[in-house]
Amino acid sequence: MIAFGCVALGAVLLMLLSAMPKVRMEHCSLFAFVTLLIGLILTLASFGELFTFFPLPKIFHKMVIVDSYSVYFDAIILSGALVTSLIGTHYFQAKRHFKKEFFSLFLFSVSGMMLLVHASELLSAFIALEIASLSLYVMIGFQKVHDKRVEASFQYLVLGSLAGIFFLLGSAFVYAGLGTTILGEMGNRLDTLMGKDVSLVTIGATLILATFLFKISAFPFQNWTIDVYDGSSLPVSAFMAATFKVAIFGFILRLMLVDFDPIRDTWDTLFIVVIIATLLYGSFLAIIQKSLKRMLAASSIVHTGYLLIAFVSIGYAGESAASSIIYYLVAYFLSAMGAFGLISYIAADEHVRVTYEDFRGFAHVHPYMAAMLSVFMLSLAGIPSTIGFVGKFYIFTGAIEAGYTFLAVCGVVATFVSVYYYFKLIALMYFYPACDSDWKDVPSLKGITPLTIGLIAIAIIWGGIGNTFIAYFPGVDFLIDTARLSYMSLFIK
Amino acid sequence: MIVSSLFSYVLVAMLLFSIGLLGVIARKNIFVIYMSIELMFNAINLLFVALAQYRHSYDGQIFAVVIIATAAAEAAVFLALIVVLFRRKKSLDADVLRALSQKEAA
Amino acid sequence: MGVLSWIIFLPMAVAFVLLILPVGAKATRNGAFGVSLVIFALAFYVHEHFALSAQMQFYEQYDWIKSYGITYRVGVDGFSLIVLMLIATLLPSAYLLLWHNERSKSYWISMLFIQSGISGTLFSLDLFLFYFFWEAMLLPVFMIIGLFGSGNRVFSTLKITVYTIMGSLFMFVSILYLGVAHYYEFGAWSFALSDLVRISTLTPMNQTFLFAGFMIAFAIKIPLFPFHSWLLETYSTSPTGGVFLLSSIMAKLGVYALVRFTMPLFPDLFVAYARFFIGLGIFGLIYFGVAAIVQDNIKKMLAYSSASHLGLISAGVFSLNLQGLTGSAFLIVAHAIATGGLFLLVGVMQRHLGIRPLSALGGIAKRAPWFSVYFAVMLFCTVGIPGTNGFVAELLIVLGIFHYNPYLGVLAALTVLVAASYMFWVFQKAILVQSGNDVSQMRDLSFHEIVGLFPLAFLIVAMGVYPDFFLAKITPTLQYYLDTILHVGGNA
Amino acid sequence: MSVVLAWIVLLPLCSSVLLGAMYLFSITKRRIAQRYFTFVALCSPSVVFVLGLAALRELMLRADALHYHAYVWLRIGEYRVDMGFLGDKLSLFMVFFITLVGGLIHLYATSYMNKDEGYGKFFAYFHLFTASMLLLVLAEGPLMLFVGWEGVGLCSYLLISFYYHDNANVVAGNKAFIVNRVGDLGFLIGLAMLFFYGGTYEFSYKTLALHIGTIPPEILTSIAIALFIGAMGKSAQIPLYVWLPDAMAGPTPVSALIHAATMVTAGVYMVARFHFLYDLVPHVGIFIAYIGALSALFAALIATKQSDIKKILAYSTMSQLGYMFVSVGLGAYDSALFHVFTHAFFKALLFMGAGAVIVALHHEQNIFKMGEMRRVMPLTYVTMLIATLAISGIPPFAGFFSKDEILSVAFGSGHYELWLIGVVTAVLTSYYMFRLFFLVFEGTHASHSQARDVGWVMKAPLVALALGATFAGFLGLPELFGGNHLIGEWLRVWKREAFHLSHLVEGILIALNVGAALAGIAIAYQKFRFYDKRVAYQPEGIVYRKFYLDELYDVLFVRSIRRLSRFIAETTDKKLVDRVVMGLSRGFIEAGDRIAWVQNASVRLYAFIMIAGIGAASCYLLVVLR
Repeated sequence: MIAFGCVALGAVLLMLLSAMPKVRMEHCSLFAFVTLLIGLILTLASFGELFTFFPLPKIFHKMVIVDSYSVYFDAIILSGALVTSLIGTHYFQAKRHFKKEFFSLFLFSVSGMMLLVHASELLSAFIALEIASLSLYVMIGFQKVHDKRVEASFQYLVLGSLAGIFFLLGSAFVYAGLGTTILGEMGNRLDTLMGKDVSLVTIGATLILATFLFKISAFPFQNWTIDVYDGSSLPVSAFMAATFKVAIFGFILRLMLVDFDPIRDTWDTLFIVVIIATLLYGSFLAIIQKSLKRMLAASSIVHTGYLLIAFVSIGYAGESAASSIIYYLVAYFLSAMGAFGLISYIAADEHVRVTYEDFRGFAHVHPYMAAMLSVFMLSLAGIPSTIGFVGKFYIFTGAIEAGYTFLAVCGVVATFVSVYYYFKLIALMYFYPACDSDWKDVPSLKGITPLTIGLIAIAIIWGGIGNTFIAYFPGVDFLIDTARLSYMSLFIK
Repeated sequence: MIVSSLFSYVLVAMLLFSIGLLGVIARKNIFVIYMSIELMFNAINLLFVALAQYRHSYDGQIFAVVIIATAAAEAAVFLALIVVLFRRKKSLDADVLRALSQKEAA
Repeated sequence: MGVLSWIIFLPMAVAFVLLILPVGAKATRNGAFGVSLVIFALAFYVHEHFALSAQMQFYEQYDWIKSYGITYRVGVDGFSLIVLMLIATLLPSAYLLLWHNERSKSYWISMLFIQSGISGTLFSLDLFLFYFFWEAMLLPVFMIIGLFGSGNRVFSTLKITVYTIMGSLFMFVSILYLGVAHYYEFGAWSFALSDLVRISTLTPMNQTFLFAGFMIAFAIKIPLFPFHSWLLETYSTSPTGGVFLLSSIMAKLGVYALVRFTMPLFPDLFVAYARFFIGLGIFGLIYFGVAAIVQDNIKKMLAYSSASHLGLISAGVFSLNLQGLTGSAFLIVAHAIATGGLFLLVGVMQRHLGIRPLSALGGIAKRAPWFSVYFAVMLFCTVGIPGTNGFVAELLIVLGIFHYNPYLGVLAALTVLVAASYMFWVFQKAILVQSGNDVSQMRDLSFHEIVGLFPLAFLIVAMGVYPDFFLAKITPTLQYYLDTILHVGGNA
Repeated sequence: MSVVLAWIVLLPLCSSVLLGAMYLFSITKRRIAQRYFTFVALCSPSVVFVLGLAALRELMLRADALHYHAYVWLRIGEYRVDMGFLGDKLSLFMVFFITLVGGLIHLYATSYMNKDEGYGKFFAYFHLFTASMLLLVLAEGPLMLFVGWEGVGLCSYLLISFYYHDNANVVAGNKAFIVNRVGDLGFLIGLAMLFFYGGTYEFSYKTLALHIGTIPPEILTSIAIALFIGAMGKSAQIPLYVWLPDAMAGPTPVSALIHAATMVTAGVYMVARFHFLYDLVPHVGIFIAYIGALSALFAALIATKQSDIKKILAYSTMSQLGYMFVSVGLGAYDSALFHVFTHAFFKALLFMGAGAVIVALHHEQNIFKMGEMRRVMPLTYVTMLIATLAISGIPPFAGFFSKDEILSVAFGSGHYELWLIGVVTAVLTSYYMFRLFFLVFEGTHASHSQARDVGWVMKAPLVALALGATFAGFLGLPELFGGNHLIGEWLRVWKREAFHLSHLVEGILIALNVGAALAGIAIAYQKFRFYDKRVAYQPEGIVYRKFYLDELYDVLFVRSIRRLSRFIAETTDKKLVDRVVMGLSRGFIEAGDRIAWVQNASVRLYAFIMIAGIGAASCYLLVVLR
């Protein structure tokens, strides 16, 4: 919670600072970076132990909660934001049109996401959602010079607010049905109502769910994803793809596990339909893309499908499924972050649209970047010795454990379809002679951005190989255990 | 008596909401789309207030207040975007925004 | 860290070192060759200290992912031993033959990685670990074919990758299912083979599905009949080294894994579907063999021929008796040596003459006697001439299948015709007959290559003349498989 | 002492390896003088011959057969196959004449192959052949016999396609190998059945003979037939004979050694070896006898029209083999082997004589382009005359006795039609042999003038074999002439129902045979003694065309299989299997393209989809919650 305060405060301060003429953009990015770093440190301070409490009950009553669960997500979100800012540095410097306010917006949306995982009231959740989203809308449309940006922003704005409206409608129904919107209490009331007609609550909950399905771009709310990711600038889409999803899942898991647990079974069929449709749609659109950005966007839909597989299996294999979701989020976050970041690093000013063809023979000019990009692709495809593989392993295991072998098979099918469009990039990079035309302007490997990306690549490999060789170094097990811990903290009464 | 009144409130709210939905889907004009979204917000406000009245608790009214605030914030962004779009496209037709379609990308 | 771990990780480590160090292709090649020699020494050590029993030996175990009971556990029994010796012998020879072929650093790096992957696949006794290596092994192959292949290589590379990964992903699901079943039955996670075989709660339905999952993966890798369509493009487009690995090692590993994992996990199904798979194998034997006759591209011809032999091998595996199983093990070795040698020789030829159809060859024997002699030896082994190990292997398999079912046995005996019917025409067209084509650029084998091929030729003859010596260490294991795992008498 | 058996096999093997190595060295590095090759090439066979005699002597001295067990070849569970050698009367008899005739042919070959660039290679193959042939006869079990069996097949392939630069030779070689393989397929199946039903754990003739009774008769029949199919292939009987005439593409010594004296008789040997099996299934024996008789007649018929000297001899070989099979089929193994023995001499002699003629005429093989060789090469003339008389069965030459014995067996067995066929064949035989003889040695002089005689190295073996062809018969002198079937008695290690014909009948038979032979000679004489070679010989008719069987085989097997192969490669694989796979992936991508229209960036459409989705979900829930 302190971390949240720090970030929010930083955001406000940065807003004020950016008004000053002598503060330059570098300062702003540095400031944002420092703020996030402090926040992360503060979070990690209380990382790994089991606790839960309501901060400042006098003021907030029970609107926000702090427990190891939310702290865990805080950590992920903050590190995500941190990585984004690190990766973005070069991009923002390369592209002059970014104003200083951008960073305060960035901090605002981060704080909104953090608030979201802390939210313990539908209202506060809504507020957090709106903070995050609104600042994202602006961040997307920030670069007015280009049509795509503005249109993406507009599209996201309209659909996003529509989703928000459904959230409100849903909470209205829930309020009508239960007379409260406080997490935890809703669950208790629901328990007492069991056996009676709870259709109102169910539909309300469904509407709320729909909102979050929209945010994580599941079928049938997925269409915006490809366009908006395509339209927004690369670091922003990375931020959306990786970090926002984490926050959303942070809240929705809490909601599902704690409150709507009694009525979750009613959604199973819906979920199965949604999952299959999501996987199919994502694969179909990913396999036909020529632009890398769009491909990654479409594939992010597929990954949502995987996550939902784990999500639906929570009901029967609660603990392992929840932790597998968390682990997979980390895995996806690393891979996507790396991919987007590297592409944003490579793509020079005039490359608004980065296609497969641009990467023909890339490896022979920039072997290291090509290697890193291949690592990210492999991880996204879930090939062994990358973290993506372990993530998929957990997801499918959880699904089978919950008896959804069929869904696991669907996931597998989607996976080997994905192998095609991920490996196509690797093939293009390596198997063609270098065409030295368009890679003149690629910056050499200097500065903080490539370093970060390299570290991500190493982390991906590490997460995939695990702590086999060096004991006592945080590896696969560590992540899983902490995920389990945070999961447990949800149920402390 | 109360119940029936609640019912009528809900009815009105739902009507407003549906009008808003239709507006979003059916109308081409960006501005109208924006207005119909606002309409839906207000429909939900109405719903919350009515429910609060019905349950004799203030949570719903707090909700309504917060929604109004956030709607205002959204309005700011929305209007700004509309201005930008109008500057660029010289039209308020939502269907001319095709820069992101698959055809464009392919 | 035991000797097996050394065998697995040494090439990988060296590969990383060479990758980072700024050394040229030559140094890398020499390094790779040195490593392969070391590996051979280690393998020989294992062979020498291998006690004559059916038990797993040189056993190692470390925890990997505790939360899911995934362990790193490796071991060797008689069957893996013979494959290990095969690989350890083949690779140095192969390197000697590829000596002048590939002048690129990444080629040899990938070779090293592949060697690691192969050994890992060979030794792993934990299904998760096995799958790990099984998939990881694919990447360097992908690289080699794509980087150094010819023709429409990108397409064929993507094809084989997606195809094989598809297969192995189904296997993956089966593995996970088994793990979960184990968890539900015993309350603890484990993916170790020795634990998974104790699962008793699977319904026949599920078992069949899981079995299918495994079989698809292996059938694609081997390849068995309907799953072979990646074979031709890949073989014809990939470079010598790649096609060598695919044909004489990867495919054999498919058969190996079939015996190592499918047999103990689903003994009943293994017995129940034996007839079907023998039929499939023999069908493949004839189908591919006949298809090979009219091939004009020598690599495609060899691709078909090896597919046909692999059909025979898998038929022998399912024959459920000691003759068949031993024959298959023996043919794995024999055919790996022969086909590997043939592909390497073809590689040498293509280095001199470029890629040519058969009809553009001929009269090579005059210019390259050593080449022709080696070619003839490998060819005789493929055809199964007595005195070569191919003969022993095919004889045993035919006997084994005959014991399983005389009629199938009669069909399997057709192998003596099938191979001869195409191999000799190739020998005639490509090597012997003086045709009008200009083969003046053809050179005879260099010293490296003569030395490199000698062990192979020697093994072919030695194993043909005194097979018992080579079978001594594997028969106990196979006997154990039959008696203890399949519960069918070894000499059914 | 019995280790000598191993050496008999091992020695030629080593020398062949040595020769091969020397040859490779001499063509790649530095050239080695021919005399060194000659030295090795002649040493090893002579030593082997001596060893064979030694083994024979050993066998005479002791009662039981020699037996040497080298090592365990294969051990599968309880099954074990030994690498062991068995030197009983039968095998050592074979060894004796193989090494004898073989040695002479080696000597002949040193001169025939003189100055040939493949000299060393030739002898390497030759020794390899000798080794496998000896393994074939000395093996103590069918499996090792099969090893030798396939080995000789391989060597014959190598030697037929010896001049591989010419396509025809290689094709002939392939044909020989593949047709033999067809036979081997049968043989292998037979072995497998023996192995399977034999119910014995080790696999030597001895144990098999003990267990043979346990096999049910119908299985025995099929085993016997399967094994005999192998014999058909090796010994060029109908229908697997097609390779033998083409096999004449090889150098003449090869034809003499492999395709006349030794390899082709392997089938007869095999049947004799498996007598314990064939004794139990006489009906199969009858079948064999008929196959043999038909082959004999058929080959003799074809031979009457051929013009290529070696092809004529090849067909005559085939027909002589037919005789042998008649006799083995009737259970008279000893007379069959007697014929094998004599045949080895005169047929080798014929081939070598023919070879000499061919050399003298600078590789002319058409007998209608020859003539008057009597003048050029008198010695060859004499020896050839002896051989021709021998094969036609004129007393007192070797062929007479053996053939007569076979015919009397056929008569005595009561299968008169077999006997009749035999007699007719005898007529034809003497006819076409003398046709050849007259055309080559007598008659008017043809176009060639520069013919010159061959050297003594070639002639010496001719003389030696001529002696053999003359006197070998006396080893098997029948009682009629006060002899006592020396070979027959010696070889009679197995039960055989003796057909005791009265001397009168036997005499009549002999008279008939000789009469038949003389008749043949007479016809040949008046047709070809003064044949005018200026009118070119245009043979016609179905007989000359070998009854169009080659063409038939070509259509039936070769072409149809190539068509099938093309069908599989082009159609099934490309259009069916692969199309399914690629079709799936392509279909997937196309479906993606179709779906992509949804992605048209229209906010309203997206909103509509969202709302539709939510609506559907709510409706579903309302239905569920009812």
